[in-house]
Amino acid sequence: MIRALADDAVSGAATGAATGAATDLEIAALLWWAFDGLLALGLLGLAYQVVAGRQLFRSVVLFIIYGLLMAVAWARLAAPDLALAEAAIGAGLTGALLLSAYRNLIGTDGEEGPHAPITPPAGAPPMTVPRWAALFAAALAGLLVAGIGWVAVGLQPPEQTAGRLALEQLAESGVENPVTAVLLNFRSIDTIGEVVVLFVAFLAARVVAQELDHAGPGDWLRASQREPLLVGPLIAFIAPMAVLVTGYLLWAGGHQPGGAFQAGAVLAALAVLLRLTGRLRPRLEPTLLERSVLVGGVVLFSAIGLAGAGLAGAVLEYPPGWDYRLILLIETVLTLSIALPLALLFSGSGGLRQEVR
Amino acid sequence: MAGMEGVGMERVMGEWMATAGSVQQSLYQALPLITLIVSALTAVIIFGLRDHRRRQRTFWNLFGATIKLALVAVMVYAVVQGVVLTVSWPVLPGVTLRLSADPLALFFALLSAALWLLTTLYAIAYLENSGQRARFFGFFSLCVAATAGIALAGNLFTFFIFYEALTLATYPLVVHRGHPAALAAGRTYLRYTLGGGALLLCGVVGLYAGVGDQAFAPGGMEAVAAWAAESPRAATVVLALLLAGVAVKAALVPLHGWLPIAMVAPAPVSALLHAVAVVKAGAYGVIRIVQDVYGADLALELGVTPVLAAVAAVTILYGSLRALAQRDIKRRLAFSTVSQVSFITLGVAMGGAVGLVGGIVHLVHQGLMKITLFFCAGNYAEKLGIHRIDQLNGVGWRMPWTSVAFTIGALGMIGLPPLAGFISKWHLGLGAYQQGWYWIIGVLVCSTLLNAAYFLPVLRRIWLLPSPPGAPSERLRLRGRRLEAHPWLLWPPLITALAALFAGVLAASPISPLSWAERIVEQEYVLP
Amino acid sequence: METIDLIDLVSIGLLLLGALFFLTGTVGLLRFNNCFARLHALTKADNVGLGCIALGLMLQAESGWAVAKIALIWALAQLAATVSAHLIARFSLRLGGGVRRMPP
Amino acid sequence: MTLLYTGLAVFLLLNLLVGLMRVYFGPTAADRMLAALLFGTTTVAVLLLLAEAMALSALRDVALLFTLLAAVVALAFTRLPRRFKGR
Amino acid sequence: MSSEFADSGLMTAELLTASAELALPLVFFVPLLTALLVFWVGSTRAPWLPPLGAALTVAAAVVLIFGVANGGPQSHHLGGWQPPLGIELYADGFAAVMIALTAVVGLAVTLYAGPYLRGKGLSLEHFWPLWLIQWATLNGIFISADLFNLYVMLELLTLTGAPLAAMAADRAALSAALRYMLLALLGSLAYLLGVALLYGATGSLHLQEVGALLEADATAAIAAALITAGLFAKAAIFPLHIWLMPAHSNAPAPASAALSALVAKAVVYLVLRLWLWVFPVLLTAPMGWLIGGIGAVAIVYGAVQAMRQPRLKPVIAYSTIAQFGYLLLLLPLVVLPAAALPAWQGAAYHAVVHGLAKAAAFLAAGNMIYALGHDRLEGLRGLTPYLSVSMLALALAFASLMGMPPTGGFLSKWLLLSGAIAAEQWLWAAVVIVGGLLAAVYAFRVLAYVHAAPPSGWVELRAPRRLPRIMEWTPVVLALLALLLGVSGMPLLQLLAHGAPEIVTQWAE
Repeated sequence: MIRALADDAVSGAATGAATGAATDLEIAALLWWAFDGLLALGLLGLAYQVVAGRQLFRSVVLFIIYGLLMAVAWARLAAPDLALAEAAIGAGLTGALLLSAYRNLIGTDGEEGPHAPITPPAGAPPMTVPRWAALFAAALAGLLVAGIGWVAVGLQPPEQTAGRLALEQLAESGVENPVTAVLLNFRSIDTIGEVVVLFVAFLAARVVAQELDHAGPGDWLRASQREPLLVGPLIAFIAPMAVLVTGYLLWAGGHQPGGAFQAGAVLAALAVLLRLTGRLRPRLEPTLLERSVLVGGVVLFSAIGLAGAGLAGAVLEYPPGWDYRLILLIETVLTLSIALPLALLFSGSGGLRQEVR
Repeated sequence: MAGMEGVGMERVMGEWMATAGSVQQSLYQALPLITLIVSALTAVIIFGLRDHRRRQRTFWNLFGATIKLALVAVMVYAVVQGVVLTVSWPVLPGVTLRLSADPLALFFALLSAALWLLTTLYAIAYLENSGQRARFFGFFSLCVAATAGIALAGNLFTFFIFYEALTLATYPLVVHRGHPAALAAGRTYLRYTLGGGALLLCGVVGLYAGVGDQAFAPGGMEAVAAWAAESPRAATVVLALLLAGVAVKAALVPLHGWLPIAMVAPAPVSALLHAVAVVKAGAYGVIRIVQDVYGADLALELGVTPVLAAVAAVTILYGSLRALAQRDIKRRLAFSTVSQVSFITLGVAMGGAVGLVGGIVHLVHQGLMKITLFFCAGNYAEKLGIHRIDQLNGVGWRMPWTSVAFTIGALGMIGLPPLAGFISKWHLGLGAYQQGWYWIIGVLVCSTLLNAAYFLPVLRRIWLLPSPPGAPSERLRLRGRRLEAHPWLLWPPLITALAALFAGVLAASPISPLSWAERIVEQEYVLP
Repeated sequence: METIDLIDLVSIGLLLLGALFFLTGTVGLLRFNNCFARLHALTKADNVGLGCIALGLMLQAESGWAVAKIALIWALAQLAATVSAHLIARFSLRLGGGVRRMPP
Repeated sequence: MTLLYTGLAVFLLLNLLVGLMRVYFGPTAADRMLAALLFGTTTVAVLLLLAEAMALSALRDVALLFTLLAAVVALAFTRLPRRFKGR
Repeated sequence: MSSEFADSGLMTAELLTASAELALPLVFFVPLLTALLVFWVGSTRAPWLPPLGAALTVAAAVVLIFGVANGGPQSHHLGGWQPPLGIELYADGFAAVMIALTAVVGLAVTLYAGPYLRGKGLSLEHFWPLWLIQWATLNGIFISADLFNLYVMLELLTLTGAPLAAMAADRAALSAALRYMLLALLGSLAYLLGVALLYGATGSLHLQEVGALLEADATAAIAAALITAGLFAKAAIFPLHIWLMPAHSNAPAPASAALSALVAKAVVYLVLRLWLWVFPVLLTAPMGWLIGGIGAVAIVYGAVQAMRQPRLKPVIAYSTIAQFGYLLLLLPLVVLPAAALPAWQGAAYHAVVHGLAKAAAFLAAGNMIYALGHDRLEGLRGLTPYLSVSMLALALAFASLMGMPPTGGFLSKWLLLSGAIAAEQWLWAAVVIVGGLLAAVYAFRVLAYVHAAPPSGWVELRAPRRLPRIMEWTPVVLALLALLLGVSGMPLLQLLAHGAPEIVTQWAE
């Protein structure tokens, strides 16, 4: 049926203005409705399979696909900033991380292939929930979702919202992209907090990895003896491209979707690629440079913010006329401060060094 | 600049002088607080000393006890001059912590301070070789600090604070030996006292919700009278809660169960518990609540005091009957305490000036006599290993001084004229006659007979029955060795026994407890 | 879009062709019986499919900058698909699997 | 034209969802990965179409990121251990 | 000269009051930047840096508290943007009181952690940054007036708390920390969902604005339910408490102290702040009863569980679950005119006193673990001479937890109880009383072991390890502070009175 609809649409388009504008709009609405419905159904089904599936590897792959569809969903919600972030994180980091985690799981448990069912580790209590409890929880969650949906549909948009204010005062923020304006000017302390979250996640991974000695000498990601033929040229092309794209996203953030988070994620994905192909090797402790990068973004941001108390009247306020330049400077450093902990988190290591080949 | 500084200096000096004067004045005013701090500080210093620092600890112990006694003496002097020293500061909005050295407070404070000194002497010798002495003496001091706080409390909130602090400070003393029986006794003790504390807390909060923050007022708070007129039911319930709360420590039947079990504690602790601290805190609380919060008339009007008197009477008879059945010396003494302390409650509950005098004076008399008895029982146990009554045969001739003290205490308890106990009972009986509660006279007679029935056989064994052949003491005597306890163990009971004797014989003298009690009642409760 | 010029027509044709290739790839993925055959069907189909769609969109793009970007995307996709297909085929071959079905 | 873009996007999405069966049934890990790669490409195409249909040129950047990073997952996949050879 | 002194004193006071507005962001940024600096330099190279940072943080906190005490609530608009658009930092009396608590406990933890972790052979390299960031986050939660910013802070709180709990280097600690993190993240999501609904309904994220604009409709109800449930999971309020005991009892002692006294407390603080400032329209009597009922069950459940633990740290951890119940009792009482003020004061007071006492108890337990190598209660018999100072601290802390006079815990109990009785809420009065008695049961069970004689035939195999002096005295000082708060509550309550919620002050006359 949808094929027919699509054909209709095609023919409608082909014959130009033969059909009335109203029909066009109606068909378009129907098509969008179909697209969104399919997307939502697909997301729901995928989510269910990821959680409820009995095969671990299948769940991993399904989760990667789920990431793809999420990016499309963000795109449909006209949130390209989020779609960008989802693309960089989902395609570059999450998939690789899950596959590596999968490798570690079957590595520690031994004789299990990619079809191994999900089993709790030996000695752990069985993770079964009584049926009535599960049903109760499901009913409760369903009720909650229904309630939220009902409430959200009936919500009257308030006359003045912070978002609208942000658009109104965009001109005073120094940048043209409202998202960047919110992140680096209107609500910059949230951004500081989020970057600290990344740093803390890195520290947390260090605490755990150190105690369990996972980052020890048995480095499973060691480059294989003979690298597949095409990997070299691929890296040689992608690496400079990725750096270029990082710079592009960073620069674009000022006036269109993009910015430090997306750029940092791309850079981190590049590091993951290099790590996967053995061009970067893990190191136990971060070097001074790595430590500087890890803390640099927050330190710079906070320092400029605190200086604002003296130079501009309030903490985190930019001196008049300097806002664009300072935002760009902060974003540049933040990109590095975001990329490095992500890359180190993937490697499960304190630092990285270049592999001499 | 220099000149100005000179002027400034002069001014500072002048101000300083003035300040110094006012500081002196306020220090004097703060004496009740300082008294408490002295005891607490003694405790802190002792906690900080390591266990083997015996001499230092002894010094601080005696130093603290002496200073405190001196401070109390100063306050007594002040009150004789007609000055009631009062300290108060706000703790919460509408709630103040108030320490007030009125005559009744000093009556109790002086008793506790004096007996603390003696008990400390005794305890130092008694616990010479046991472990954990730092902890013991630290809590010992805290215990007395809490008692002083109870004595000097100027309102119900303050009273409650120290009443509960006393529970906390006493627990480590009860379980001091640490064996399972001691721990079990500690549990029982807590069950009763914390439960009672909860009841008391409800009552105190209820009273504060009803009338707000009021200082103790002789003859009852006016606000309470107004409140009771307005909502008599609430006032009655609160009074019942308050009395039930203090009844636990005062060991009124059926809330007395902890007292005999707590006997596992070392003798000085028992002495302290029975004569000065815990039991007396309860009895003192009864006096304060009935006389200074509600006033005897209002309490009678609300119909609570007759019930209280009945409970006290039952307790007197019950305690005596139970004491009769005990074979263990300390347990018999413990039930005797249950019985004797209720005389105080009885005196308060019956109302009327004479009965009240009997109750108040018994606070001191019972303390003196009972502490004597416990000291002696401790000496018997310590020196001869005697715990049961049937082991006492002929002990009088082996430990004559101890036994003399014991005898004075026991006879006083019976109420033999002219000993202290007689004075109390006489006033109680007179008060009952005055009030027309004749049944109380019957109770007094019964109790005296019962007292005689459980104390006289003990005295007979001590003095008249021959000691068992082959007792170790016989051999020692043949070698001409002294048999008596260590002087530090011997002098405290002798002193308290003498005090009990003089309190009775010299009751008419102006410095006797009786005169003081009469003065309190006259000044505070009758005239105004 | 009052009138339909040649560019639009070409563009529409390319887009539809691309969609067809995608359909082919999906059918191949579902219907072919072993891993290598599926690989064969899929990589070619989807790359040509993406190529056609990219080309179709390039014709409609508003600026040279957009054209370049789409071209870059296509080029990158070609490269990535090539390498990925190679890697997976290699992996599958080393596993000895693909032809022989593995128990689920 | 917008209608065409939208229709094609719906069609491609449908393709993708149908293709999920291959991921579900496998049977080998490589099959699943293959399907995932195809979906990557499909998503890129969908995003390109959406960029036109919704007049959101930033979506092309999203597509760019996907293609740029498509190889990462494949590489991570082939870094799985050789141990299940012969199973 | 004395007048000059007085003048300079006055000037200092004015200066302090004026700098308070600046101190507001500093209580967040100073520990944060110190943490980053410590990481950058490396803690082995500059062991003096963390204490210095702690001291500076305390200094900023003192300036801020002084400012609130003298000049009323302080506010700072970050970036110069007005609230609906920008984020406001706002410190009223409640926040100042909590910041003071955090400063005291934080300083104690900082001083204690060094010797403890070194002595247990654990690395300080990651502890310092994590702990200092946690401190910054705690202060951030107390002063942030923005719902989304609070979400960020909550995330940071969880992410710093979990690794601190996992630091004990064993599998039990690790799995406990993971469980904590998963449940807490779930809580964060629920909170975020609720915040999104609130934003959708009011168009603002600013606490006071949302509170003013919110109407008692279904949106507000669902948002409140989501936010409360999410925060309950993070704060280990009764049915969602399962993570707390393993996480808090397996963590290293200073981390346990921080987690129980501050981290979970900060979340409960947020629950109270949101209910009193944002959701007062929803706070009807049945709603109060519901939440108060949860608190009452928590009080009983936590105490009963604490009675049955064979180890010391689980006892203290379960006690935390019970003690948080008292804080929830505020909500049923605050709607009643007669009870609102004392209940409000009592809950805030309880938060502070519990923090001090709980930190003291955990640090004392840490001393036991340090000296004996374990925290089994049975093993305490006869060993107290070695630990007498620590056990004194433990006893004092327990006295405060069970609300015995003359400790601060008693005053909070008094306030709650007098509120309940004044409003004739016998049930809540009974809960307070019974809770105190139950606390006494588990507290004295521990103290009985402390006083117990060694078992017969007991031979000392290994002399307990000697405690560093600073570790020995830190818990005592904390416990004494809890005691000192029992002598007079007036300073704290006067500070608290600045900017009390309207739901409390409306009955004032």
